Amino acid sequence: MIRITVKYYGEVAEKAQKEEEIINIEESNTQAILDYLKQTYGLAQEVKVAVNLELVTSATTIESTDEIAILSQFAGG
Amino acid sequence: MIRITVKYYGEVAEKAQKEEEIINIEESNTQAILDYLKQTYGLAQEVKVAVNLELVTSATTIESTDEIAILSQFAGG
Amino acid sequence: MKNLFIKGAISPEFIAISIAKHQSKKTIGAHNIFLGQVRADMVGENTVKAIEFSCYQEMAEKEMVALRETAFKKFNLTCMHIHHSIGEVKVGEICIFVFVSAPHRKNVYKATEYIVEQVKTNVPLFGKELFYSNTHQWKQNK
Amino acid sequence: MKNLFIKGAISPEFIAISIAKHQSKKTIGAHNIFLGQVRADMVGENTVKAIEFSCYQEMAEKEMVALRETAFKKFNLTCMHIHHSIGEVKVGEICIFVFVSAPHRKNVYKATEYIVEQVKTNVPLFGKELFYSNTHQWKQNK
Repeated sequence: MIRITVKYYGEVAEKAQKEEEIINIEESNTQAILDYLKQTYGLAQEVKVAVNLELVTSATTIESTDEIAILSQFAGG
Repeated sequence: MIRITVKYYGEVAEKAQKEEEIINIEESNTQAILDYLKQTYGLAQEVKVAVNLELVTSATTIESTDEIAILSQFAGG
Repeated sequence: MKNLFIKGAISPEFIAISIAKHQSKKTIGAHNIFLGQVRADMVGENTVKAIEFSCYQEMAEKEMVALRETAFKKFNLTCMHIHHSIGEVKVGEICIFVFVSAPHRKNVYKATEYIVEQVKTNVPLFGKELFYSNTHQWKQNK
Repeated sequence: MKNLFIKGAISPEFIAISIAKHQSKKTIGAHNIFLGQVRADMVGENTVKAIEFSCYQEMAEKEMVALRETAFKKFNLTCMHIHHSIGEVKVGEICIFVFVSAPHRKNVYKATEYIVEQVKTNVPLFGKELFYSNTHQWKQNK
């Protein structure tokens, strides 16, 4: 189990009603975060996950010091 | 023979040292004007001829009331 | 990158100053500018009155720096500037300003288009479309 | 067409005013602007210090009106403006300003490019490149 800080942006922050939280997950990978988001906030797979400022598209191993951000669809321009 | 007013623009006006003149030509067509320009000012075929605001690319019959303009290469922009 | 994010709308005066700054660059022959303006789109019975932009700043800056490098190489530009609004931008106001300059015109259109598409795809910016009815929806890029 | 030809350089302020005028048009989502700037080109031992533009006005206006109609149809534009300098424009100053606006961005780049190419090819404008040495040559479009 690891303890990790997760940042929320855009619609994700709205749905979570917070911009950041510390969560405990069983597995040290991004899929475990997505599972938590689905369970807790009903967030489905349309969210993007960034690990240390890089998007990851498949389950990626993470450490507690990584910067994890959950992003809704990009809508610049 | 017809008597016609010819307008000059750009480099053509510079070479002719005038912006307009009235000339007499034997044949009522644009080729006769080009011949006159070549003979009088040494202007070769790179000039463009406009008859009534439309470019003409081959010898075109003209009347004395037509608006004839001799243009050097376009260089807008 | 200076002033990457602008608080609120990007003003025509800001654009004019940016243009004026390039008049000392005597090898530039062509500028191309893209401006994105907020539309009063209808969504069902609602009409957009503004978009509230936010971003994941550290990642957005990193993506912009990378985009800048790629675009400079790809299009042989002399200058390139990108500015995006953060916060509320009302209908009719400008929220993105992309400005490229090169000696000749050939590549400038493609460069601007490329940069705009990359910003929309790769930069973590988020837009909340605010309706006159005081409801909202999250903007989806097409 | 209003102010098709501008005496001397086109100022950044003129461009800003033109942009600002479009902020009341709530269906516009994308603007594209092309600006042509006079370069300090070297020609042999000479360097360009300015270009003196002239035109065959009646024909230029007729061509611009035709171009405008074609471009509107071809690219589904909401607005389109073309301005070209007449008279002297110094190095670093702007001599052509093409401005198109549409609901969506897709076509605006191509529209601007098309208009600029058409102006260069079909509009009877002439440019005398003035050198610092007080000689000159006639500009040839590439």
